[in-house]
Amino acid sequence: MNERPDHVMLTAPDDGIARGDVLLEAKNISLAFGGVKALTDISLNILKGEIRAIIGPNGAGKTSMLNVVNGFYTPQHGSIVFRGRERRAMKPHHAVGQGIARTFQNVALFKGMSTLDNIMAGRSVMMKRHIGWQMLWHGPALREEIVHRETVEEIIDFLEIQHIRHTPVGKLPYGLQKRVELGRALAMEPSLLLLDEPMAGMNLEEKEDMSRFIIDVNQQRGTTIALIEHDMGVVMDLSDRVAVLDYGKKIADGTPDAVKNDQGVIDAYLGVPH
Amino acid sequence: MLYRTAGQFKTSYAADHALFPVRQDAILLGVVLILAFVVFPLTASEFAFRALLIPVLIYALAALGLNILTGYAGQLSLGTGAFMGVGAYACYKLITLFPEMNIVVAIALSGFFSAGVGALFGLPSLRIKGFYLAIATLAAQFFLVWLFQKWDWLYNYSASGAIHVPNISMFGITVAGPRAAAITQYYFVLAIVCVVTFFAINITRGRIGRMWKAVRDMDIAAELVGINLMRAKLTAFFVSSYIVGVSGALFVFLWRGAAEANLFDIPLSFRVLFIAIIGGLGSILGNYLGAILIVALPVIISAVPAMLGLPLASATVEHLNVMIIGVLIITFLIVEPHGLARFWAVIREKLILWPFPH
Amino acid sequence: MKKMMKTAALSAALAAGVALALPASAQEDSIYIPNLSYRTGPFAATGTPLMNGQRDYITLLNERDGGLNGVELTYDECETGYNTEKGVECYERTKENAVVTQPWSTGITLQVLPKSNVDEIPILAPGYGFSPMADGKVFQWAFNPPSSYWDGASMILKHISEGDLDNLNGKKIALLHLDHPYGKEPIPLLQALAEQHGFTLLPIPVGLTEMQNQSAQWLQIRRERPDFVLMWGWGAMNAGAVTEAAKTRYPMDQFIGIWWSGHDGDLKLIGEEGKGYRSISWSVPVPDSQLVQDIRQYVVEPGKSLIENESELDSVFYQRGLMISAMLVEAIRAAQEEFDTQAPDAEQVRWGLENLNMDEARLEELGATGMLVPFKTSCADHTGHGGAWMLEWDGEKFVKVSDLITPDREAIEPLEKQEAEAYAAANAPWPVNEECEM
Amino acid sequence: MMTTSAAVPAQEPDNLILEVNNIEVIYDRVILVLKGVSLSVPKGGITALLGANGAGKTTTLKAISNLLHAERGEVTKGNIVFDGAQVHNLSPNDLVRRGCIQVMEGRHCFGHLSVEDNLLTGAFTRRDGQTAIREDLELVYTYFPRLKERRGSQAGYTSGGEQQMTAIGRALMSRPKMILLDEPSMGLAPQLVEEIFEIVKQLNEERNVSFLLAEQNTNVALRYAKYGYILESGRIVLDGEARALRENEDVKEFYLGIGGEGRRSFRNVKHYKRRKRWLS
Amino acid sequence: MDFLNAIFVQPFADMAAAPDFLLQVVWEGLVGGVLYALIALGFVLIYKSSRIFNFAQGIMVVFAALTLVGLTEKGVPALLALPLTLLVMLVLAVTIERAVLRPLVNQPDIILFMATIGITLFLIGFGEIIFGGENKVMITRELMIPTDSITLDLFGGFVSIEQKDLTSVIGAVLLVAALLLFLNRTKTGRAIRALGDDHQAALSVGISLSTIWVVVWFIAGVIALATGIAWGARAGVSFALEVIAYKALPVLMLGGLESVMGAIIGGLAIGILEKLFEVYWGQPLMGGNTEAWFAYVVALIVLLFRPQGLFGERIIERV
Repeated sequence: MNERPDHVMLTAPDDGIARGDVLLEAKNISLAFGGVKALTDISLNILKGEIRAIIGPNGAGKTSMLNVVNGFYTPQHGSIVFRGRERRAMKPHHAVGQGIARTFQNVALFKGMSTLDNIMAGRSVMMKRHIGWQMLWHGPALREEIVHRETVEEIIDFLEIQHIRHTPVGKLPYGLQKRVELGRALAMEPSLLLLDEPMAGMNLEEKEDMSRFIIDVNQQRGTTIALIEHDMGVVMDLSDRVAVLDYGKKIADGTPDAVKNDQGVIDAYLGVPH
Repeated sequence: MLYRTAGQFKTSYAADHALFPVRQDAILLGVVLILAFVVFPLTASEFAFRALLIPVLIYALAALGLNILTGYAGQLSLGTGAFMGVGAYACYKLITLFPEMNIVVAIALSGFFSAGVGALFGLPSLRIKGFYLAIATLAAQFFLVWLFQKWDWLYNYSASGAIHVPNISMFGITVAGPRAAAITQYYFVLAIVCVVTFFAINITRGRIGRMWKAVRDMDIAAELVGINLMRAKLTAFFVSSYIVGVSGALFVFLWRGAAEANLFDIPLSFRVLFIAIIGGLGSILGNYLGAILIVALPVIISAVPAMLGLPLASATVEHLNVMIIGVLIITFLIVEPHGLARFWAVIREKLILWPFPH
Repeated sequence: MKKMMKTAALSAALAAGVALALPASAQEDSIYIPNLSYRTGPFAATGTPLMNGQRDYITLLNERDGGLNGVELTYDECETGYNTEKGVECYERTKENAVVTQPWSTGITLQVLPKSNVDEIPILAPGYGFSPMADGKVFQWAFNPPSSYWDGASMILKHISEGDLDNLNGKKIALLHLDHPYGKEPIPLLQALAEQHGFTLLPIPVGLTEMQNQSAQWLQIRRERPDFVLMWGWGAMNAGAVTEAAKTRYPMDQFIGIWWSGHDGDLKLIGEEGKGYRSISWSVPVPDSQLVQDIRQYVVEPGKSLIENESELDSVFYQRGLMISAMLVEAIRAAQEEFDTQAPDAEQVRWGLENLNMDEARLEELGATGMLVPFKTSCADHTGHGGAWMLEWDGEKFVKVSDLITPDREAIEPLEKQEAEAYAAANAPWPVNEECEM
Repeated sequence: MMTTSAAVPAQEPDNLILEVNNIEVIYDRVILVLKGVSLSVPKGGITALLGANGAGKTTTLKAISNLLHAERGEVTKGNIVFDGAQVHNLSPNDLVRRGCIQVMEGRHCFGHLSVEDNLLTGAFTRRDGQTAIREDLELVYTYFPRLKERRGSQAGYTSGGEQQMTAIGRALMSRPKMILLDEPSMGLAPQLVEEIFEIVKQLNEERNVSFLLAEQNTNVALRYAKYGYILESGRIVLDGEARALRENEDVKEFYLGIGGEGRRSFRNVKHYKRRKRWLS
Repeated sequence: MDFLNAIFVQPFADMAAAPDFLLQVVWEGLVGGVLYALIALGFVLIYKSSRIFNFAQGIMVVFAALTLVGLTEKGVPALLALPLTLLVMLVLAVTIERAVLRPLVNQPDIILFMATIGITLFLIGFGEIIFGGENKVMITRELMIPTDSITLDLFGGFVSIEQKDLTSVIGAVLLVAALLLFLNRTKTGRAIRALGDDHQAALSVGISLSTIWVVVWFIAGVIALATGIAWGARAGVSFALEVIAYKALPVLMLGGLESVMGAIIGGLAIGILEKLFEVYWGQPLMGGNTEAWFAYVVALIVLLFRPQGLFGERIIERV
């Protein structure tokens, strides 16, 4: 079993956007909390099929940016164009409906539920059987449950978390929790996957695995990925383009190499080697 | 070794989704059902039916309803008593307006009234969380009890403001009212409780249950995986209040025989909450264990001094009883905050390994 | 292995089942008299002296006379806290060998009432419960001697109108009542009388949670300025009401309570200020009666009483408790004689309650002259309608200030009949004893 | 990863103010976070604890200051010696009394209290009277003149840098022998970071306060610290003199972000490693 | 039209017609409100410092008042009974800290909440066994609280003000002032506020939880005693007093669980509003007793528009 099974990949929904075209565009986003500015006039785009990284020091506004993209925060100014449709505000569950899924910086799993249930929860949007069938369990509700279970099992196989299928996720170590969270996001079959520090707290081997998962998801499924990460090695290796935020402002945007050598970025974030 | 799960392999997802993937659990349930359906009825005295068995079942059902809201969907409610009242008064009106209506139908329908009221009072949960929501549910508690008192149409303008259960028969057997035999009422309640429990287990382990648990564990994340918070919370209030309403109807029609508004006051809400918490939030089994402890224990405690021949005044026994319950609650919370259900789970895990220590 | 487990589980189940069949407190050579008492909770203040009186009377018989005609009386309290739910549990617990049940709350009485025909245990609810229980044809198993709430309402009106209810024409009468079946009980009669005699009835409910904070109710009274305030209050509500009345400067002589609102303890709270407050009562404390002396000698001095200090002996409620037990004991005695048995069963005690004759001669024999209104029950009349006296608070204690007042039965009876029939119809099938003669 | 500890001369135990011996920390009774961490801080030293987010730095500091208990974590193995005494059973309150205080990650100022009140809370454990406390307050103001200007403002409305200063000043008010400083640079502009670290250095030199600082900003930390430990997934993977660490190729590559040569790109990983890491 | 008139016109006409009565209503509401505010204050202090929603505050009122009266009944002079009662409340605070709070530290909120209900039950049983359940008279005179009433002739009518109510209002003001002074000027007070702001940070600077908890529960006990005396003087001391705790809960919703000022202003506002509503709308239109729920409904409506309460700060959710 050295090779990853091929049938795993649920393909990303066809959204009529060709690879390389703009999938999502954020225009002049500004966001403030009671006078404290979190984001100032940020514009950036995400192209279909790319791996896009957002980096910056702690508190630079990276997570706020993701929150704006998937509708959790409503920016005071600016708009988001996703798949050609412009919007200012949307409910997060609508964002999911449109194919945006994400993971969280501080693992936001449902701690009281098993791995299986967590990933199944990712398929909530796709499950339709109403409460009457649910009550009876047999018949349509059970069939639906099993169909989705099969998909979820594929994801479980892919992420190699079979052995913790029935373990409550609250009891799992951090690294595995991150992986379960990725599984839950994958279960949503997103066309845009937002990853908030997917490698945090991992050692090199775990990071290598996670990198491989990300690349596979991106290449095989064609899922567009936007990620926030502190590990420069990971960011520079994986991403096609990198945006750098500092104090809520975008200070650089471009290919990893361009960003790495940008003096502003070095001053603000990468630091000057003495 | 009694509880060995090794060797029981599942070959299909359907089998894995069975109610009891572990054979011993099914056997144990069978034993409990035999007890409930055969052994108790054969042995219990009328007092045991009326003071222990029937109330334990009804309280367990009410706690099950509350548990769906608090334990599964994470919304703390202190208004259970009032929602039970809605069920009871609705059932009373249905029975008196349509005397021909079958009592099972009336009880099933009355749940919907309570569910509607519950969902209405659940609306604030979309904006209010935690203790603020708990206090908000107290608004339902106090307002509804006040309404039960003031709206005389509800109790058919009876002078005392109380409602009385008339004699009601089904298939020629009196099931409710003063003439009903305790054993009939017991079977009636048992049947309904079993059916509702079966439904509740299915709902809580399927899509909707996952939705609720997700909202409970982390509502923000739930929203971000595409769960409509409003839908999830309101269905939780609806389903929970439905069950609570049914338990309220049973409470009055199959057990108490009569009721006044004060019956549904806050002590009842707390009692049900105790059961749910001591039993274990987020567990179906826990409601039964909790009900046994909270309902049956005081009955037994009050009988103890007399059995031992201690010359304690009944009032003193009652005071001691209250104190003991208070201490028990604290002790249980300290020893096992997750309730009796978790206790059982630990024992079960030990049994799986038994006789080996690990 | 599996089999063993099943057997083990089954036997455990059987054991549990056996345990469920709790042993009943049966004793052959005694008469079991349970009492659904309340010495706890918000109503404990009023409950405790009543229960003490009831208990001490039975103790007296056992101590002084060796029981009743040689049979020991087993008095047993089951604590309800005035909580209806607990009350029903107590009823179920004690009914097995009981010859009577004393629910001690109108709410519990209403709960137990429908079961009385099935369980066949007489309910003794002296001066409380459902007023139409007076109709013995319908309520064969329920007794509320010597006067019902409707009697009480009628007598209070009669007293304040100086005998003619038409004097009340155009007046406004407030009914300050506990928002509970007990407090609501007189409303139908008062409403009927208001229509008939042209006065306005203003019911002012006091919720169970507002008993000690009646300022809103008394503001209403201040605004409405009723000519009289009648009170159906209980427990902590009484003290609250009398305090507020004093504060609102409502004239005490226009403020009259039912017998449960005439507790010494409540009035002691405000002392002098409560002077002039009246309470109707079918029992009157007679401090130096033979009965009280005996109690002192046989019960209190040997330390067999639960009273906290001797002054309680002279209180209205303690002595009322004595009288309640006296009624019950007399009924049992009557049953013993009628059926020539030492330990009459519930059915026989019911006969005793139906044929209770508490005339002055009998009261004198009991050493209780003047402590209770004389009355007589019958098959059709389960109340006796003995009437009552008016007591007035003189700043330190209640004193009797009127002659015997009797209720206006003509006004009450039709309503009683109507309500009793309605009750029977609502609880069909409900047996009615047509053999009774009026 | 290789360990360079062998290359460092063994530190004399009585010169140590803090010694952590092989501790294991478990959260919620199931999640093993630290898997045998040992480290030591010499008297008057500045020691850095480096590592990525989630590597266990904060947990290590909290295990020392005993704040773990409040988060349902516990030290299940090993021991901690502070100033010559076993301390892993003491309450945070006792530890502060003994002179070991933590400045938590993210500042954690009392938002509704004024800056001065914030500083004064630091003196909670002291019993040496108002005058001494006032004196120390003035001393803190000499180190952080900015705080003196803002002494009356609610801490919640001050800037991130001022809050960090308040937090450190608050710790100083307890007259500590040692400060456990968690991520002082977090969310601060580079200039401010330098400023804070300069003050740390001053405090270390002038007041003889020892520091154990947990940092993600490896670069700055290794410039100010004398010794460093690198933590990964709950284990110390590397330790050594700060200077040596800065020259270490792995550190350069993974923590300083300056590309080492011959490193395998993450993009070139071709398959997953099938090992049961969760058992570790 | 009649209906609208009865809601929107008549009550105000009534108010204008009898201003003395209106004043009386407001005064009654104010006195009630002061007591609600005191109880709410007890809740707030405990919640701020320990995140415990202390349901037992109501029973502590009863317990404190009962102890005071019970001790006097047993022959202890009133002026000695008062410090003794305070001692009992201190012992209670220490016991609760040792037996309940310490073992339950870090448990979820709901567990701690349930534990305080456990404490409530225990104290009910315990109090009844020791002191009995009957209604007792507050030892107003012995405590030298004046009991006369002042009648002010105003607007052709009168407003009657009980001196003991006046005393309790003044007493409450003094108590609150003392409390604010304590919170703002002393080391322990500062520590309590710090704990309310940031639990972890408070621990980190060496603030001792057990000490603070004992102090806070003791203060709550003192407040309970003050409330018990004030309310007991109005209506006697019995277990029925416990229910006034329910009145403090909507005050908390309105004022916010953590705001001292919120508790005070919320308490007064609810006291006055519920009385006005009951007298001018509730009694004429709804059959009375609206005080049972009015405060809750008001609080609920306010919360729907301001989920953080009137004085709480805006909640920003983060992920």
